[in-house]
Parts: sequence; structure tokens; C-alpha cells
Amino acid sequence: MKSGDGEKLKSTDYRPAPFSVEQVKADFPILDQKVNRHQLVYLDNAASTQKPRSVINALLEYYRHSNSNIHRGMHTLAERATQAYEGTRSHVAQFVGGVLDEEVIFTSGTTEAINLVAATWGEVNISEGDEIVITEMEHHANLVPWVMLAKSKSAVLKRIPITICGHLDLSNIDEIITKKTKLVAVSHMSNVLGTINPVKEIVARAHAVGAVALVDGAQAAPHMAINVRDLGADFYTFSAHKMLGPTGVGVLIGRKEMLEEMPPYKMGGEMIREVRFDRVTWNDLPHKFEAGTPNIADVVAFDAALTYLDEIGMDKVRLHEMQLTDYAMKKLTELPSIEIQGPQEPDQRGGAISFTDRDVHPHDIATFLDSKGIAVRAGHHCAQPLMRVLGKVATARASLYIYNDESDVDRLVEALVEMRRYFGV
Amino acid sequence: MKSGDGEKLKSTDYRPAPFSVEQVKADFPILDQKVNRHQLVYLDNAASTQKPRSVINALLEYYRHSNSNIHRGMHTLAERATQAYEGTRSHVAQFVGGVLDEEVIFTSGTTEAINLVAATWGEVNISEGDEIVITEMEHHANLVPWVMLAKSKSAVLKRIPITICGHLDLSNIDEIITKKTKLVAVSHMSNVLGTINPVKEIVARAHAVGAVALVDGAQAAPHMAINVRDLGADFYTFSAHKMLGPTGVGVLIGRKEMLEEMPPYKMGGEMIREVRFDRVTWNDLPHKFEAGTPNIADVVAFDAALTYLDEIGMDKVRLHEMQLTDYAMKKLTELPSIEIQGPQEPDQRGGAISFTDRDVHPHDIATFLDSKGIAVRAGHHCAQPLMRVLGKVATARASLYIYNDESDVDRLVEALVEMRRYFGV
Amino acid sequence: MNDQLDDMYREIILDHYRSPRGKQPVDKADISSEGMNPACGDEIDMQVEIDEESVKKISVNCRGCAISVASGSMLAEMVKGKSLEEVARLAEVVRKMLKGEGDEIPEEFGDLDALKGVRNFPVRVKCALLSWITLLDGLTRYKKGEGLRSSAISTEDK
Amino acid sequence: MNDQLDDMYREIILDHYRSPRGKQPVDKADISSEGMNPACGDEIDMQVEIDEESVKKISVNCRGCAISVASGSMLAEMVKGKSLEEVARLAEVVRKMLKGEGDEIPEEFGDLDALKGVRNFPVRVKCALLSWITLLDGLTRYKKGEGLRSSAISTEDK
Ligand SMILES: Cc1ncc(COP(=O)(O)O)c(C=O)c1O
Ligand SMILES: Cc1ncc(COP(=O)(O)O)c(C=O)c1O
Repeated sequence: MKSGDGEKLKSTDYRPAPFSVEQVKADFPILDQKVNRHQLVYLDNAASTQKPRSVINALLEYYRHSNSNIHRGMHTLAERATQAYEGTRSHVAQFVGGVLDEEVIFTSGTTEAINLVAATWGEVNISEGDEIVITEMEHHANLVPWVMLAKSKSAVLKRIPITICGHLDLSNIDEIITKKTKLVAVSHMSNVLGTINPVKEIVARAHAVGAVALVDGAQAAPHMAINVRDLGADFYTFSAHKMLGPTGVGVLIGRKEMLEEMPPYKMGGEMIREVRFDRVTWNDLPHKFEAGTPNIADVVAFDAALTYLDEIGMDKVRLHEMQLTDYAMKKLTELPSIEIQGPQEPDQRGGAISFTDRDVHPHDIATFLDSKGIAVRAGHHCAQPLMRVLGKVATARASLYIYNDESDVDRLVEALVEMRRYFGV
Repeated sequence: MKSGDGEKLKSTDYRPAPFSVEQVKADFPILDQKVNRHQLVYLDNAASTQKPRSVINALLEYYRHSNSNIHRGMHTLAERATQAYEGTRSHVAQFVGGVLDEEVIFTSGTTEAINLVAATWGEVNISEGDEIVITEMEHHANLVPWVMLAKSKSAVLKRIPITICGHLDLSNIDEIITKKTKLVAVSHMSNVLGTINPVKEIVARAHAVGAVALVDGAQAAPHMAINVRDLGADFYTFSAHKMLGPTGVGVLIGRKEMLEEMPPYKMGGEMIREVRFDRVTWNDLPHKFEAGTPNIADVVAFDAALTYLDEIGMDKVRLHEMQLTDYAMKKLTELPSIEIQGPQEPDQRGGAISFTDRDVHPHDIATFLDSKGIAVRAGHHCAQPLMRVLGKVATARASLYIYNDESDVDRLVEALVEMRRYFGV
Repeated sequence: MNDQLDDMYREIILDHYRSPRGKQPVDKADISSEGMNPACGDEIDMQVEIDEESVKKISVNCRGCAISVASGSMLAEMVKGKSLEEVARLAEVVRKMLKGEGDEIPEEFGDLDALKGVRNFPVRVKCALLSWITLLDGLTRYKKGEGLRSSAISTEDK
Repeated sequence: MNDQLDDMYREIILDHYRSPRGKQPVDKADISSEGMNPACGDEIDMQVEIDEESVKKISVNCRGCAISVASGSMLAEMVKGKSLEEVARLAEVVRKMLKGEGDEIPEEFGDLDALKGVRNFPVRVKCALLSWITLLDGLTRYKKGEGLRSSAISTEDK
């Protein structure tokens, strides 16, 4: 599972999936239902994925046998809960290509992970005139914290533009990331365009000018093998709920030296070493950043999600999605009224496919598809500035995952054809 | 379910529980297990409570039928998830005695709820020389944020002391809460002493000098009927996991006018109205304070926990715990080596009973009790300053809930007797 | 559900969507109001020319879905010539109807009845509401003597 | 589990707990070290008097549970008279043994063997470790010429 292996694979025709999608589908109880009298086709995976039976059962198991507060316990349940919770931490550390356990901080989601960095590292390290570099394709989670930090510190927010093909335009990168740059915050994969960004290159440029690099992996970690060390990212973030795990859990991976220097984020129990009324000393990593009772059950169950992905293999996940994306893009391109956003090359993009119809508004697309049991999302996908750059009010987005197959794509395409008949356009 | 009704009841003898504890016990699958070859007696409820089958099933149901990201969805699952999520919000609004739905903010826990207030309201409203008043019995969650805020703003942190009986000493309250006071932050019930504080009186005093009052209800909301409006609290906080709900969910109740004036806390999706690269406007309440994908599943399942408590009735919960606490305190007092902290009067305290043995260290107590299948906690209970006031390094703490009964208390007391034999003291 | 779908996208709605009324600019904007539906990105611009406390002309420009465009188009058609008082009452009735609070739409309201089907699609209610709350917001400001646009009103506002 | 319990609270541990050794103050503290176990609130104070690179006297004051007190008491008994090098090696062996990393405790270490049972109680391992890491911290600082207490070392430190 080396990082980026998937990227080297080229897929031109649809080939058999590298694993049995049928078997995978059978592991997700929610997919076995009818919505509006049609078998559910779930294509809203970039928003949140479904959970395999093993994850649901892990929750059950936890609440039936081990539930307890952690760390400070002196009894058997507390010990079980603590070991399970810390076990997930080690698993995450491996999953991202091998980091230290204490470099894995659990948060409530990607949004909190990025806010944590802005509120701690950012508060201390960004000053007047400093530059923060983002891209035009950022999700609000990796945008609004920096807009606000720049504002409060009188720092300058710069952005890497996108090309008309939906790639980052790195031609002027040396003028954008300069000696004044203190932070480069870039998404690994766009939730709107699907673009896989050359983050290794961008991180290298950031480091060359002495800047820190944060990579928002919310859309990448679920879909391809990740190696945070190899990417060089100082911070890497993602959300469990977008990768088969429960809602309410996110991860911040940080470099130990940096995490140690940063002030804490939330204050409370477990993150302190000693508290007096006038003086507080902080606990060690990772506890310093995990104040209060964490989301124990969901962190514990997240382990089962990682195991599920391990068992398929992230390179196979990537290969399957690349093939299926290719298939979907070809099929959609056959519909003349449909316009797809983002890169065309399946090896340069993931399976989040944003599209518009010349005549039907994205909301109407989504509502119509829902009436056929097909779940897609429509709107600005928490990327308003990108939508403005694209000149769109909204797009519809179908996003693929391991339990989707050709037949799901066929259902989507057929429904889009029917939709135009329905609206008489 | 009027607030404070429970407080008026006096309990001197153990009377039959106001509901069938046996039936309640049967609703909690985790209790039906042996720990170290003994039937589990779970007395660590102040740390986290167990979950009834209905809550576990709500999680199952959610992940099997409705799981989806919320708010922005245009499909059936998203609609189901949104309605369930917002349904819990309305339920919480009723549960706390009736507030507006948008006055209910979901957080990851009490700790985050208090940090939110410190980072937003506190940032804007506390300045040099202002005074923040807390008490000597605060949990770190309602202490460290204020210690740090006071430090960063050069404000003064003052504290209401406790009497030797474990009550707040309000004799000098007018000298402590003065015209300089901007905030009074006090726990409704102590997690160490069990003390139920006269928060209504304290809030009134705070308001009389123009200060804002935050009440940490983490230990009160699970155990007695709450009426936030009646208490007068401007902010009220609690955690789902301490009241039969899942881990990872907390609640901040705030006054609408104040929440509207406060800057947002975390930045990201859903909390914004419009984002440009240089300018952001915030969404309305409650979304302004709920950035990113929330802990949807656990919020949805929290509803089942509230329903469970509603069905018993919070006044009956309180009555049962008062009676059982009375019974436990009497039984423990019969052991000459045991010293109990906090008020003796069952109508002035909850069921968190901290105690020490003259000869056996709290850690050894907890470990020994665990060997008998009895789960209690030992340590400083995230209240180091209080422990210093009490002159204790640590205490053992047995804390009761709706599924505990006399037989659990008897098992505890017998084990403590055996413990002394074991350690030969 | 397709019945529900047909109930929302009635022929009349699709017609308003395809050729929205009220696109012509007004001569003099006494009310200028902007609205948005942050949940979906719908945006609307509205100008009202007032003569003797009645709507002389109205211009509605909506970038949005079939529902929001059709709703805005119907609004333009309905309110023209009506007194401000009547318009406010009408907008309030529609708002309540869409939110499922209030009475049904009276017969005389014609095309507007077609909006009823939207109630089966909670997430689309805001699309239908958008033009109406934008109008209400404009009217309210006009009464206070601040008829010209301040900031955009949002469907998320109460 | 009671077998496990007995394995942790061996007679010898209970004995050290009831009458801890090494309570007498040293004449001159060459090393002064403080340790804490934030998870439980155990606190330890340690002074070492050194003569010709050997422990001449050691004073250990531990406020904590049976395990931490007994462990500190055994430490005081074991290290007295040993060369600093031997002491460091011993402390390292104990640390590893408790963390389940390293070898067993060699025969000659006597009473210390009793600490093995603690490994079945992960949460108590820190109690047993406390005195040893406090000693190691003091030794490390002594070597660097900073033998006197700086800040307290914690069982949570790596
Ligand atoms: C009184 C009190 N306040 C705050 C907290 C913190 O709650 P949480 O850990 O759920 O954030 C607790 C729980 O330990 C508590 O007992
Ligand atoms: C690229 C990207 N970043 C960040 C986020 C925010 O993740 P969450 O809502 O789980 O905090 C998302 C998810 O919508 C995303 O797609």
C-alpha cells in the first residue's frame, strides 16, 4: 500500500472490479432498502458514506460490553474502553502510512481538526503581513478558518487558481508561495471537482520557503492509500464518517515537534497535568489536545472501518473507483446536455463527479433522481468561492464508493434521460 | 416535572423505589455480565452512564435506514437524517424546561460547550480587570477555560469557597460577586461532593450586578428535573453520555439574544451564509455554532435517551437516587474507617459519593472493588483544586443511577469490609 | 412518489419555470430587495415600483431551480396591481401554506395553488418560499421608509 | 482474578506499603527529583546523596497507593550503596519489565520480582513506575550537571 500507486494506473475501459462489489454491497445493510419504490442507489459518498455491518456491530459490542469513560478508570470496563480507544489510535497511525501514536489526535471531524490548527498553531505563528496560501477549490472547512485568521491577524490570504480543466494552476506557484508564506493549506482531493492535487510538490515548495503545510485529506483518505510522511505534510486531516466510520470522529495528524510546541485547543479534563486556581500545566501528547470525555464509542468503532478498508486494500479501492469513475464519465458524456466539472483523466481524479444539465437546475436533478431512488447531492457543496470561479450557482454531484458498481451508474444515466423527458426539455 | 420538586422531598428511610429498578436494569444489556467472575455492579455513573437497549437500537436503526449527511441533502435519506437530528434538538429544548429550538446548540460534550462560551462570549466580553467568579468545587471543564481566559485577558479569577460540610459558602457572596464581575460560572451539582448548589440564588446575584451566569449541568441534567429559564441561567451545559446517551454529544443552551451577538466558534461548512475569499457572513442560529458535519447518529440516538428518562420521569429519578443515596451513606457510615465527602443530607446532594478509607489508598480500593466486579472510580475526578481544598490526593467515588439498587450498595459495603481484611488493616 | 413528484412539478409550474413572468425592469424601484437560500444557492433580485400604495410594476430575477423560479414568476403575476396591504396578506398566506402552518390557499389565488405539492419535499419548501420572504422583507422595510436594499434576506431567517 | 489480585498485592508488597523504607532525609541532596502520576494523583519526592559515584543515601517520600509506595520503598532498599551505573541499569530493567518490553527481573533483584504481578493491571503500571522514572530523571539530570529538581517528571512522559 504505497502512497500514490493508484495514481500510476491508467484505466481506459471498464474492467472487472478488483474485488467483489456484490459482496461488499451485501455488507452494508442500509443499501438493502427501497426508496420511493426503487432499490436505493447511494451516490452521495463525498458527503458521508454508509457503514458496513462490522462497524455497526462494533458500536453494539462496545455499548453492550465495554462502555465506560476512559484513561482515569481503575476498573475492568474502563480498561477495556481505554485499550479499544487507544487501539484505534495505533490503527490510524498505521493507516496513514506510519506515524507515532501520539501524532494522532482525535477530533469531532475534519472541520474541528483544521480549526484546531488555526486556533493554536495559527494563533501563535501568524502575524501581520504574513501570507497564508490556499487554493480556489477549498471546502469551507479549509477556507473559512484561514479567511478569519488572516482577518484577525492582518495577514494576507493568497490562493492558487484552477485551470479550466479543474487542475490547480501551478505555473506561478513560486510567486504565490513566497518567503512571506507561513502556511499552505490545500486539499488532497477536491470534493467538487474530484481533482487529486499534487500535494507532495506543493508541500515541497512550502517547505522550501520555510512554510508549514496542512493537507485536508477529507476526500483522499477514504479513497486512496495515504502516506503522510511521504507527502511531507506537517498536518493532515480527515473525517471517519466519510470512510465507513461513525459520525462525530475526525483525525488530525501532526508532527510531534509541532504539536508539542502548540498551545492546547480546548481546556478541560484529561488535557491537563496539574491545575491550580492560578496556574495550569498541560498533559503530554496526544491528551493535551483531547480535552474532556472523547467520542469513545465512535472512535472504537472507527477501528472496524479501517479494518474493512485494510481488508479490501486501499490500492484496490482506488483502482475500483478509478475504473468506475471512468465508466461513469464516459456514460455521462454521452448525454449531450450534461456538463461535467473537473479533470477528465480518471488517474487524476477521484469519484466525486459534479455535473449540470443545460436545462434542468441541479436541485431539480437531485429531486428527480431521488424519486427514482438515487441519492445525489445538489448545491454549492460547501465550496461557494469555487462555484463562483466555475460560474455556477450549484451543481449536482454523484460520488462513488466501494459498494457502487456499473449498474448504479447505469441507473443514474437512465434516470437523467428520463428526467429530461419529464421536464419536457 | 417542575424544577426542584425533587429537592423538597426528604428521605430518611429507604423506601421502595418509585419505579421498578429491576425492569430498568433489564433494559441495560451491559449490566448482564460478569466481571472478574462476579456479576457487574456499575457505580461509575458520574463518569459515564450505561445505555439502554432503546438507545443502542436507535443507533442501529439510524445506520441501517437513515444514515446521511444532513441539511444540504436533496434526497430521502438526507431528509430523514435531518428530521431526526432536528427532532432531538426540539426534544432537548423541552427537556430543559422549554427553550427555543435554536437556543439548543449541539457540541461534542460539556467541555466543548464551556470552551465555546469562553472562546466566543468570553473573548468579546472579558477585559482587563474584569472578574470571573467560579467555585472551589468546579470540574476542570468549568475551571481551566476560565483560568486561561483570565490569564489572557488579565482578568481576575475569584472563587466561592466551600464549607467543611461541602456546601458553597455564600456568606460573603456579595463581596465575591461584585460590580466588577462579568461572569459567574458554577456547577449545578458537584461531581465529587454530590452537592446540589443553590444556582438560582447565585444566578440572581450575578444578574443583580449585571454579570452573566453559566451553569455547568453535567451532573445535574441526568439526575433531576431541570428548568433553565426558572434557574435564570444564561448558559447551561451538559453531556449526553452522562445521561444514557451516546458518547460524543454535548449541549449548550444559550439565550437567543446572546447567541446571536456572539461570534462563531468553529469555522467551516453549514455555519456560514455566504463565503468569499475576503468576506464571510454567518448562518442563523443554531447552525452558526455547528460547523461541519455534526455527530448526527449520536444526536439522533440521544433522543431515545431523553425519551427513556421522560418515561421514568425526572422527579422519580431524583427521588430514587435520593433514597438510594441516603441508604448508601448510612451503610457506609457504619464502616468506621470510611470517610465520606460532601453534604450528609440526601435532599441537598446527588448520588456521587466520594469516600476514603483511613488505611487503604483510593487506587487500591478501586482495584480491590474491581476484583469483586464493582466498578468505582478513584483519583482526583478532574477536580484537582477541590482535592487540594479537601486535603486529599485522591478519593474513591461510587456514583448511583437509575439501574442501581440496595443490593448494589450492599455489595459495595460488603466488599469494603472484605477489602480491609485483605489488606490486613 | 412519482405521484408526489408530479404533484410538485405540475404542468403549471413547469410552464412558469420555462417562461418566467416579470423579467422586465421597473422604471423606478421603490422597493429593492435581495434574497438567498443558502441551503441551495438560489438567489433572487426583486424591484417594486409603487404607485398610490399599490404595486405598479414588479421585476423578479431569480437564479434557481424550477420551484424557486416558478414561485417567483407566479408572484410577479399575482401581485401586480394589488394594494400593498393585499400583497402583504397574500405573501403571508403563501408563507404559512408552505410552512404547513396556515390555511389553504383561497380559490381566487389561481396558479399559486400549484405550489402546494412542494410541501411533500421539505427541503424544497425554501425554494418556493424564497421570492415571498424577499417580497415580505422589502415591504417591511418600505413601511419603515427603508425600501431600498440593505442586506439580502435568507430563507434561514425566521 | 483474585489470583491476579493476589499476584499484584503480594505479601511482600503489602509489607513495604505498611512500613516503607527510605523515609529518613539525606544529609546533602546531590539529586533532588520530583515525580507525579497525573492519572491517579500519586506524588513522589526523592533525594539522593552521592559519594564517589555511588548512592550513599536515598530518601523517598511517596504519597500514593500500595503499589507506588511499595515500589518506592523497594527502590530505596535496592539502590542504596550501588554505583550510579548499576542503579541506572537496574531502573531501566524495572521500567522495561513493567512496560512488558524487556527481560524478566534477574534473580538477584529479590523483592522487586514482586512487582511483576502489576502487569496484569495496566492502569496500575504507572503507579509502580513512578519512583523508577523519577529516579531515572534525576540521574539523567545529574549527569548533565543539573542534579537539583527542575520540574516534576510525569508517568505520562515517554
Ligand atoms: C461537573 C462536570 N462538569 C463537566 C464535565 C465534563 O464533561 P465531558 O467530559 O462530558 O465534557 C463533567 C464530567 O466529567 C462533570 O462532572
Ligand atoms: C474536502 C473536504 N474538506 C473538509 C470537509 C469537512 O468535513 P467534516 O464535515 O466531516 O468536518 C469535507 C466534507 O464535507 C470535505 O469534502
